[in-house]
Amino acid sequence: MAKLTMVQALNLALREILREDPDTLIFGQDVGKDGGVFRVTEGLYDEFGEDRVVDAPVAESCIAGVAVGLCLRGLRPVIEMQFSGFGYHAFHQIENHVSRFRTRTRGRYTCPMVVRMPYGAGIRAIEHHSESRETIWAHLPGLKMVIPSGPRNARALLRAAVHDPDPVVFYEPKASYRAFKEEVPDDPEDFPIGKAAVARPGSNVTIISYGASLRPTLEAADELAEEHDIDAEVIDLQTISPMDTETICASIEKTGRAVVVHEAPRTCGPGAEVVARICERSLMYLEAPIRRVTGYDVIMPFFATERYFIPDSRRIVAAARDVVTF
Amino acid sequence: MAKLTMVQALNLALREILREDPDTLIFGQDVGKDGGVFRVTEGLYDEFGEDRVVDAPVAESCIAGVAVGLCLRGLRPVIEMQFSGFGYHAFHQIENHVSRFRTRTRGRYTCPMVVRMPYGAGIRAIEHHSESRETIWAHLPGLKMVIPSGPRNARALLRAAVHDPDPVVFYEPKASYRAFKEEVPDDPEDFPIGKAAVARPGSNVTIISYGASLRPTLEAADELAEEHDIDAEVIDLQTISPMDTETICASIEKTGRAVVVHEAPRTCGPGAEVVARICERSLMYLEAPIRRVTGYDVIMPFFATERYFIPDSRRIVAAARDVVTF
Amino acid sequence: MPRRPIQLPHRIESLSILDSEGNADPALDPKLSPTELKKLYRAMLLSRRLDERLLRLQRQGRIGTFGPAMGQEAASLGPAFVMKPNDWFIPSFREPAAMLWRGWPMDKIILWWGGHEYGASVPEGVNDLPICVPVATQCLHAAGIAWGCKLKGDPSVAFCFLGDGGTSEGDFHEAMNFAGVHQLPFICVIQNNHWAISLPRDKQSKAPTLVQKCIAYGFDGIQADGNDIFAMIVAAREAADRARTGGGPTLIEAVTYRLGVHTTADDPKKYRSDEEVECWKPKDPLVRFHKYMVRTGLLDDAAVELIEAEIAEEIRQAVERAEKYQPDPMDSFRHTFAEMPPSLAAHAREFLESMAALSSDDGTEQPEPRQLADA
Amino acid sequence: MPRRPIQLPHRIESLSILDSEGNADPALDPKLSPTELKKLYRAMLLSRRLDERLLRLQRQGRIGTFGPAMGQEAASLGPAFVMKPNDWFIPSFREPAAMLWRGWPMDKIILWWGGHEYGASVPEGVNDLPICVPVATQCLHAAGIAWGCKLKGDPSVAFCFLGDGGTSEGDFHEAMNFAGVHQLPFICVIQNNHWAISLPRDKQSKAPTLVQKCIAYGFDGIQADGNDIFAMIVAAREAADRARTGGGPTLIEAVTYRLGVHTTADDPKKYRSDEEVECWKPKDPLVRFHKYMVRTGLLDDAAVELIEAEIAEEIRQAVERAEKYQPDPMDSFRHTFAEMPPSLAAHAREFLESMAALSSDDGTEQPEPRQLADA
Ligand SMILES: Cc1ncc(C[n+]2csc(CCOP(=O)(O)OP(=O)(O)O)c2C)c(N)n1
Ligand SMILES: Cc1ncc(C[n+]2csc(CCOP(=O)(O)OP(=O)(O)O)c2C)c(N)n1
Ligand SMILES: [Mg+2]
Ligand SMILES: [Mg+2]
Repeated sequence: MAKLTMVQALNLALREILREDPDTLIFGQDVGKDGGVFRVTEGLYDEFGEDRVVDAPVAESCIAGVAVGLCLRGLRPVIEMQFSGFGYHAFHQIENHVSRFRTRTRGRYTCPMVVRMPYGAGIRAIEHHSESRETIWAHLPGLKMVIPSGPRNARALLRAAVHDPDPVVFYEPKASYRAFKEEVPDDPEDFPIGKAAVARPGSNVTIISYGASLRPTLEAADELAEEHDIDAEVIDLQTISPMDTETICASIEKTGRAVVVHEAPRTCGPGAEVVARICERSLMYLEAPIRRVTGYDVIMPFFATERYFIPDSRRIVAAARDVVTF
Repeated sequence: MAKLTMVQALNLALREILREDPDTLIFGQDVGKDGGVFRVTEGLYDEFGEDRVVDAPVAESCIAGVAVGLCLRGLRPVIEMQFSGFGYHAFHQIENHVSRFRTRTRGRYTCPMVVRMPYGAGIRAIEHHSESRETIWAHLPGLKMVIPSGPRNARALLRAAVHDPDPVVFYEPKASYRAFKEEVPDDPEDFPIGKAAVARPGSNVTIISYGASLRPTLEAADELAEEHDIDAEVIDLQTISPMDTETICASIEKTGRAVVVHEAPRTCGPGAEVVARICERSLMYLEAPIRRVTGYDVIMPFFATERYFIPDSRRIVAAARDVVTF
Repeated sequence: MPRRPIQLPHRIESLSILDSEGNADPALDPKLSPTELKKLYRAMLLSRRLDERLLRLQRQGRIGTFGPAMGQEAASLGPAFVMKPNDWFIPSFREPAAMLWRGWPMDKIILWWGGHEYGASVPEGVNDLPICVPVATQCLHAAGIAWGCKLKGDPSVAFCFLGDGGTSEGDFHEAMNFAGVHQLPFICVIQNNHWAISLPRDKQSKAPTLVQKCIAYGFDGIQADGNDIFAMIVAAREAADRARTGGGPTLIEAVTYRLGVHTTADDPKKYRSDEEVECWKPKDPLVRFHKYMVRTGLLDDAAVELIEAEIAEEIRQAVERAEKYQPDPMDSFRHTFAEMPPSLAAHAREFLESMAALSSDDGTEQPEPRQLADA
Repeated sequence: MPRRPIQLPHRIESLSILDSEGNADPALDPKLSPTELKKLYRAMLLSRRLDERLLRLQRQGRIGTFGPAMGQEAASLGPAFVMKPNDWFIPSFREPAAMLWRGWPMDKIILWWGGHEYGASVPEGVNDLPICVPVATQCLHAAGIAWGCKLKGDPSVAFCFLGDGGTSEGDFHEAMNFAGVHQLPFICVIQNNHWAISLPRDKQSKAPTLVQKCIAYGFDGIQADGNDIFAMIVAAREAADRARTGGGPTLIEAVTYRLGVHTTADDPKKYRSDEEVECWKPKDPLVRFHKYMVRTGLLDDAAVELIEAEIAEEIRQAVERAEKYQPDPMDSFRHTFAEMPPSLAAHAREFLESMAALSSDDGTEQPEPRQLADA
């Protein structure tokens, strides 16, 4: 057991999968000698060489489209979009092809690739480097959309994503890259894709979150317990799509109250889907309206004011208290 | 008053705006001599000439990115993506720039453009020509997302979109292009963007829909009235974003029951947002879980089987009956 | 020197072998065997007759919108002739001649246009991609496949096809550039048929030739008469030899012409003149090849009649097989992921109920969705 | 002829005027007036000193990640010198020299890197675009602006900048092709600084020069020494003359070098050798221009000292102004749309409450969001 940051945990996962399977390779801008702009691929070029850890030209559609070709030829690329804000350049390749090859060819060809993208605000980055747009991927049939919240599940989910026979968009919360360390087991572990985790059991209200928002959510849960005598259950979605309705609804049926937290804009955000599923399956258990503590429907501002736009524990506490005292 | 198809009504609107404002122009693939693959721009090249109705090369990012430049230079382009399935090629230009120029320059530059795209299934078109992905646009702050349901509102909303000082993504339900005619007033009219319409008043259940799904929804409402003694109120969203919470919730607070209908896949679809808003504001009025009658979370199949995947009045009737008899 | 012209190391040439009268330039003639020539002729005719049949099927409402390849058969058949079985063929949508040559069952092609995924489910053992609709996106797949082959030490070559319109897309550029950087066994064939729906070639790009675009990527290219089966074979063979010997990519511009409609949804009278079409008719690759075959004594009327009859029967049988095909709409759920996640299984159950209700409701016959073990 | 080389009508040349010792080729010297030369020298120095100051501010945590342009000043300043006020300047992110020349208030530049939209709110009356982060996307905006000018009968020219890495993006290709088709008054300057973060120029494209990419689009190009202010002026002037007289677009490759880090988040030691950097130091555009100015007697040590002092003061004042700037976070709501729709107004109210709670909660000073009339 070592205490690792998320960057180190992701690096470990990539090293493991490159060792495990000679058909895997890493392809993205500056992933080679440079080790990635966030150092997630540090040292991999030295260990695995220029044919397995490959620098891409400044062309994101190229990265995704070439990865499709690699998959068809039997390889398993793990590609990186340097920032999720430039992943849009590859949206057409991912919608038109990555998500469809299995269904259109009835399984004859598949795209078992992982598309890694650092996302989200909170590190004082320049324009276009701070958005959360998981919805646009989660909405696409044929794709899985995974977001880890800490070092341990980052490693275990990235491994699982690589092992998954289908394409996975893997958003990495860059605000959590180095924010804290966590014990990561020495032995490799895969966490199932499509399963949410109960990050903190509780009985009065369910707070559903994921990614970078999980930390303020857990802080909020502590504060709710210590200062307001509210016992919050926290669910870490881990997979945005396909979403784990079962775990969410089981919790709601216990607590009767819910808050959803994410950094993405509210309209059509993953929180809307969480609410809709609760309303379809567990409406009659609800004792209060569900609150969404999310990004506002504005462009994430330049970094000088961005922190006011990221859900923090204060807003989560306030919403949970409202919901509980409704 | 003339009875027009939606194609004719859109053509009328374009002709009107080209006559009205010399700074408007139309730019897209085959919009010129050919009159557009659906004939929406028919005759406009002859009337307005090659500088105002301009054929684009086969390059969608070019269409959107060049339109940004035209806006900055003071023009008002109405651009066309030949099919929404190729609009993804322009997603990065629209996310990175079209939606942001106003906010990032604090109003110094704006992008008052309209991005027209035929969308949806039901016309036996080939692969990639039948998707409904309004969510990906509705989720982007700084963009408006409009979908007409019939000839009259198509004309009035397209005019309003062109007059709007902000960028509007305008999805055209191609299944409704020629499916029926409607009276369209001789005098120009603009319908407000951001307002839903009550397409049919009712008292027992609210059915919220838009675009191509509105017709089967209205059929369902008739059947519900005639055969099941259920008086359904039908809301035509018209604007997906910014969404008109007011009209939706006012209806729910009257009927206490809701069904949402769209062709797009369910997960993170606009229906999720409708449900979430109802749950935030009007939960305590709800007497039954809300049902979503939508596309399934699969890729729209090739056309031989597509009709089974499009919400039809049968599914809507069944859902509404379930909700009312809950 | 402070001001000087830049010399370009790369070469671009133009090539034509067979003239309009069916005479082959003896110095350039690829000298195929009579068997090969007859096979090629039959293949070209087969593609033409299938196109004609599909146009009729479309008019009868038995398939959907259809895009014929009439006049462009040589442009894909020549390269297909050069491909080895293990080479990869990455088509656009005007390469039925090559698809048939590569061994695609004809009913799959018919069913693709008939709206069935079955038509995109590439036959096992064939290294081909299905028809690609989003223009030029396939170029990147081809580059990825070529790179995968190179990484695996597999000597296969990736043959990619697109249209003149496709060269305007960013994906064409990104693929060409990547293929150049990694010196991939990648051959890109532009079928310059002079139109992209209604946009003429000279409005698509100001470059006087499309082949010169290879200069932007640092490799060689050749502009071949795309209606000349021999020129296409020679150009493709040189490119393939280069690719197989580590010499990197080649761009081939096949200069051809779309004799028919863009698709059956299109009316070319709106934007192009009949005279232009008439001008190109004598250059029809089938007409020229036919003249050559007759002139060289390899075919006579009787032989052609026999081939026509065989082809007619082959097409008839394929249409029959195609029209017997019964899709299972559940396949959409079955093939979304390797395993069906619970929330999708719930959709599948909903779908099954809806299908059941539909059949009982309107009494019409519906495809019988097979139950899913996991739904 | 059945097989022949294709002749290309378009011309590409290379150009350099000022050598490393500060000697200008008399035949090519653009012969600027002493006043012009002094203004240019001061502008180049100003950009260099501002870069140095921003690097220090970044280390002190007073701005965010910063990307300096050191060594590349001439490449943007030369074209800026040629631009008329009504021309459009469409930068990437390594053109502070040109921005300053164009009259951008220095505090806006500082505030852009300080994380404020104020730095992207282009001064009224200046036809410039703000810094563009998504690589090469701005090329299409430039093409659109150029087209808009042409359509409006406005003789302005669009000057667009991007890096060597940017040439790999599809948007570069689509913009160049469009500019060619419509023969737009569009000048595209590639600042080839030999690196795209850690990717060296020769891994970016196999083309031996980047300027030759213009051939793909059917127009002319010139490869200029980008560290040579005279070569950049001459190349840009010729291109501008062509554009103004309806001659269409030009591609300029400015051969330069990124002397510093990609950004302050970057450590170039990981991927490039010190020797390479040393090699380029004597070619530093400022060093060369300085030598020229001294050699021609236009400047001496005392004059330079005076300019340095002036510049230091100018920068000091700009930093001071910048650091006084108080953003209003409500601006994000205010400027999402021309009018705030009801659902966004609800978000704005939620935001205001959250800001109020934040201030009362932790007692820290928060920016005071101004109330909105419509929220
Ligand atoms: C990305 C994309 N944009 C638009 C279309 C619609 N479309 C289909 S074919 C075509 C023209 C293609 O022209 P070209 O590449 O010359 O091929 P051709 O049809 O002439 O064979 C267009 C615009 C598409 N299929 N894909
Ligand atoms: C579309 C896009 N992809 C990736 C990035 C991240 N990124 C920023 S600068 C850069 C390298 C650009 O290289 P080049 O065009 O040569 O410009 P230079 O930095 O050398 O001036 C990259 C990959 C980006 N900003 N935009
Ligand atoms: Mg064509
Ligand atoms: Mg560079």
